[in-house]
Amino acid sequence: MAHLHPPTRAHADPGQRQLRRLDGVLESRRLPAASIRTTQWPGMRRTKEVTVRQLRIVLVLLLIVGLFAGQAVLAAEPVKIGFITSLSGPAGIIGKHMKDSVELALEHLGRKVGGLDVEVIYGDDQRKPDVGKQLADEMLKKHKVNFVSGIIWSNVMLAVAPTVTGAGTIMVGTNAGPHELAGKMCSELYFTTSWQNDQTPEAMGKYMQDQGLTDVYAMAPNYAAGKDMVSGFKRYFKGRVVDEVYTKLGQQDYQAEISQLRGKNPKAVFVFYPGDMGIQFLKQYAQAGLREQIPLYSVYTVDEISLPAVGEAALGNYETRYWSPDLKNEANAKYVGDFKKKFGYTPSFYGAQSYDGILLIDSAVRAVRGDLGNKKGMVAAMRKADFRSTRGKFSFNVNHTPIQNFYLLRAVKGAGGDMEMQIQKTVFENHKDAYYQECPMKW
Amino acid sequence: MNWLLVVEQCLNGLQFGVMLFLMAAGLTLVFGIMNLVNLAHGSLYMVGAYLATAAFNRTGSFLAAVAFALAATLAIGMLVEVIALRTLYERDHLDQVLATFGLILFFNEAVAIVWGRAALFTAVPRALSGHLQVLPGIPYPAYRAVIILVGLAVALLLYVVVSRTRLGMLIRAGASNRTMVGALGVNIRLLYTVVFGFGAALAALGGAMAGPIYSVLPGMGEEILIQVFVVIVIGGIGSIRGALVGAVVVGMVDTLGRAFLKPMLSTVLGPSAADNAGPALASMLIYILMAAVLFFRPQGLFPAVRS
Amino acid sequence: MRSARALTLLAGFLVLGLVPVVAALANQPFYLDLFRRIMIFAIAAVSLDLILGFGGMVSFGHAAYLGIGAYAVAIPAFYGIHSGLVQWPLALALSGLAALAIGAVSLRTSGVSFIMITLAFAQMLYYLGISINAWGADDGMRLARRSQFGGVVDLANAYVFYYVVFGVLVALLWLGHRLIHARFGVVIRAAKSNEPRMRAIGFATFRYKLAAFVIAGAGGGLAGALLTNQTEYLTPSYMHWTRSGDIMVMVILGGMGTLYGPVLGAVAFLLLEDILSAWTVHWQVVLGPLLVLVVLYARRGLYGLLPGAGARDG
Amino acid sequence: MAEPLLAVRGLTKRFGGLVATDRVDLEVADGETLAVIGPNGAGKTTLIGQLSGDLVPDAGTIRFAGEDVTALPAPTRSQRGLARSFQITSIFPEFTALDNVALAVQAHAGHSFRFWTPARAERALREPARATLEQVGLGARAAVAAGTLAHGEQRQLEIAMALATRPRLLLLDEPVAGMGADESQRMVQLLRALRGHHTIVLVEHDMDVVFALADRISVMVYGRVIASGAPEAIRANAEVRRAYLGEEIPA
Repeated sequence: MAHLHPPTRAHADPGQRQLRRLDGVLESRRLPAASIRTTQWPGMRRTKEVTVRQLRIVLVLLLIVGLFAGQAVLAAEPVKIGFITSLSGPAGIIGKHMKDSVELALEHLGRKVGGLDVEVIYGDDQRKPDVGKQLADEMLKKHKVNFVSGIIWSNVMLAVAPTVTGAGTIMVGTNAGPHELAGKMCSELYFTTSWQNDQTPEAMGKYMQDQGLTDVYAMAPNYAAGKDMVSGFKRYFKGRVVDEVYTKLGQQDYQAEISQLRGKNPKAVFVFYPGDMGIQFLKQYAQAGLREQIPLYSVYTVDEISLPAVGEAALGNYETRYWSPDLKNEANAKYVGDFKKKFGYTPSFYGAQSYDGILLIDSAVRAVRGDLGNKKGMVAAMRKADFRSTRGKFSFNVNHTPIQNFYLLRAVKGAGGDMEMQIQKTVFENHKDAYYQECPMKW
Repeated sequence: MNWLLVVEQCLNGLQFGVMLFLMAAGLTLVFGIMNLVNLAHGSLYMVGAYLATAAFNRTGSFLAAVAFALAATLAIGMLVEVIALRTLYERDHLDQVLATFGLILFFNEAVAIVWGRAALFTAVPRALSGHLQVLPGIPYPAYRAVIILVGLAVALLLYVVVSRTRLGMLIRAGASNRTMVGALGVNIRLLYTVVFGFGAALAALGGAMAGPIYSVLPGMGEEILIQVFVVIVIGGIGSIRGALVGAVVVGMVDTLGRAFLKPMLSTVLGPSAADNAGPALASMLIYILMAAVLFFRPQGLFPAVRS
Repeated sequence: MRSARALTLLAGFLVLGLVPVVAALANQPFYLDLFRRIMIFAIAAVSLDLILGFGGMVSFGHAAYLGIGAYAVAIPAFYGIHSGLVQWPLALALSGLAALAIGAVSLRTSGVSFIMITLAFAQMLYYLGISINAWGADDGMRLARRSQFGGVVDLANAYVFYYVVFGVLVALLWLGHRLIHARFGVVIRAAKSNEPRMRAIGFATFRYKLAAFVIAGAGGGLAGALLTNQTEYLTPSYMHWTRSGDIMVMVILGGMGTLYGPVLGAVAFLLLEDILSAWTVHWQVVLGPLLVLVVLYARRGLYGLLPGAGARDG
Repeated sequence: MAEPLLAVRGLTKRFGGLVATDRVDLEVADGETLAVIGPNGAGKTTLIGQLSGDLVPDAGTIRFAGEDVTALPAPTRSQRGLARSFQITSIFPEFTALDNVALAVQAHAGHSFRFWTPARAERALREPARATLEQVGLGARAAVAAGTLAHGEQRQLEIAMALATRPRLLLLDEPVAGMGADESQRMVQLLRALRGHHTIVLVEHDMDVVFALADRISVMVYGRVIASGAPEAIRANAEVRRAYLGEEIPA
């Protein structure tokens, strides 16, 4: 089973051959090209030198193209996984959590996937859908990857997933969960190890409904996900919503909205503020003195990425999530423990999902005994979710979205004095997303 | 309408405006005197925020941290001026935009390399974490009140410096007539470097004070930078007074728009239409304001006199 | 040296024209996608250069037209109208119309104010885009299929699509070449050189500048229409201000005020991005100073480095 | 002629507290050459600016060829037949001398919304331009980039551009400014050849030039016209001598 391959970098030979071949193409093209030019442009009687120089430039340009091509012609044997995430720019921190988790998963697997050598090619989508799409094309066509994985953002996912599945390659999403892909656009070849976007706010809605809360004030950024979150919340929360406020995407100062909120005097506040928006909102909410007065319930807002920056301003905050570092199971203990040891910081759900993504791929390759051409077999294996997930045992719904538990989490001061998320109770057991019935897939 | 709330929102608007002014003052000076479009001004704000945060977390003294950030950013600003920007003054705005766009990329990544991509922990200093009762029923965060005071103090200080001191005379002269200042035998290069460093320090002050309420992370300067451009274009490029007025106007319009536009629209259009149109319109409001101002006064509200 | 430059250009076109052949020979169809995307941005950059390089109008909001063109394809497609004969003219018309409105206000100002107001308009449209739920808001919309041309031209075929984009680029350059030397182009270039003089000899420059602004906007819209077809996806982030910055960088990197410079700039910028980002996640720390160096020391851009580029662009 | 070609009444322009032109009245008859003289800062260039339409007066009217043009912008006035030259040379430096003049021809040859035919191939633009260049003595320099011409040649090019618009009135702002004696002499000859065919308003410091060309002279001091009349009368005018010639001795 174990193919003894030198590290991938050593596979330069075929690439060089490729270059030489391109060179040959060029050589044969040189003379005719020159003669065409002289016949078409009789007015330009220039010295031969110039023509040669032009040809040299053409040659160099084609060589660059050739180099690109050359890179790709490496050994075909190892499993190739293209992992697309945001690595540069403000969102780069999420990408780092994901990438580190992928590396940890590979380490746990002995740098083998399904027993085969593995090569992971990372791509930085810069949070732009068109760049993500280009990376996907590059991974499919140039690197000829067997799986594409990753993707933080719904809009990038909506551009990338159909490209990948359309090319007959398996896509394993490890964060974004747009409803389109859980519903009408679901695909045999598309899996996600995270969730459908709405599941998390649904859990929060359920919890707040169960608590008999009413007079809730809802806030989110003014974009598609923000509105989806609030509507997901309202699917299970049937009490009175005092007001729904949508703020500018990327807004930094929430003082005006916080003043309005105080004016309405709600009993509870539900927010969705991912990333730096969340850090700013939480700090300003605490600074306004509201933390002690009106409890804050949030989704995708307080996590292991934002907690170190927010600190005690998050104290007492409620979140719902399918996973937490303190979730009790063997796989999770190993993941969280080794992660902290290796990278020196606490992993987040972004990381856990990405770790799971690699394990899911491993389970598929293992099931087909390394026969990467056997897509049907791999899909069938993945549908069983037969791997030791950091969230414990779960199953896939017909639309390849996890059916999983959701927990209520609370930001508390841990034993070491640092802030951490602690699981309080289970809100949903084996929760299904709201869109699977729109997915025509049967299995 | 609840008038107490309106008063509170006006305070919020003023505070946001003052924040914008700290950025705008430096930027407009650099515009006015060196005729330089500096997109990287937001990066200096970011650098100031990072330095202040790092120093605060280490020393525990907010004042010392701010002082350190000011001094260090002043030095960094002067260094950048000498290395990269000095040769750009005589170039057209396009070259300046491009080069400073490059500087943004550089600073964002450099900060990420030094401090990592994750947001740094920041908190309001203990002494300022309380609230003031501005009016009965309006508790106002003390820290934000301090921002307003500091901003107004800086405005006053700038006014005194620009109108009463020799440096200020040179600045005013430089803004209206560059060759004349040269004729006075002043070392123009040094003046430029000093002014640029000065603007950088102001940006750093803004960043240092923004740290505890916003998040300190790479790229934090860009969002506010664009708003600051709106401020100085509305105020009139090169004018400190214009920057102050523009900042307060933009701060007020943005804040009041966010607070009251939706309720006002819902009485006209009905609640569901207002839910859709309100936030969209509120986020575009300052740009609409800017377009309107420029339509009627292409030079802005208080154009610097230029001969 | 004219002919040296002409030869260089011809060689450049030959390379672009032969990419599909090389890609096919090397069995690397990815290069079709990469170079198609590069050419699409080249179209946007060439159109921006018309006002920026030739007309001296530093528009920092060109991404707005890219976005409008993209919406002009995606919205009809969303309602089941897939014909490119509807979508593409609509992209040209709507982006031109938007440029007319934006230009009518912006061109009243000049210098820094002009830079900022064009930026502000683009940001306005960006925030509008992310607020419209019916059309995907921030998530954007997926294009069910590429623009249809009655079965005559099938954009689903990567090679056909490549040559369509190639054709559009070549046609645009040819049009641009005619335009900048015709009366209209002379007026635009002279207005950049010395506008008070233009007014003194009797040109009401505003209307010509506005017309150039509209043409550039329409060009940007066309690039946007192609870009949605390329990614089969629409997103308002096409209109984000950093995208305007990117296009501007391409123009200046390649050599503004030249017809072919922006094409070179697009090739260099996007290849650089691709290579650097594969090399390190901190690629922007390299790209940033590189831009500064280009501005400081290679004022005529890459085009100025080509043999025979000493004379004014022909 | 019952009405003068150019009639200015009460023209006033303020910059802040400074009154640059103060209730200026002027009349220029068809075919006449009027020189406007005065010390530095007298408001001469401001006057030209208002006549050409680059500056908007705060008060007063400007009538040109029987029409009130006070509110018309510069390009429209150019179309009506008002042409100007600039005190500080204003040309298109990257374009050839011939291109510069051809542009001026183009400005008055219908609209320029023509996108296809190369302007350099339009004989209707090139031939009149070439003739005008010959007229000012730059025929041999047609293909040279304007920015590389000598200073005196650039001043000649300015005149050529003004002439190429086929103006009824030429506004010349210090046409010999910064010129050496030879160049200056050539310019005077050129302008003398234009006298009679063209109506000219000439702002000039060089008194030799003024007395060589002017039919009438108006003297401006501190924004006001203090005297107008034939050259000899101005030379003899006591007020002018006191207010103006006392400060600046004619060369």
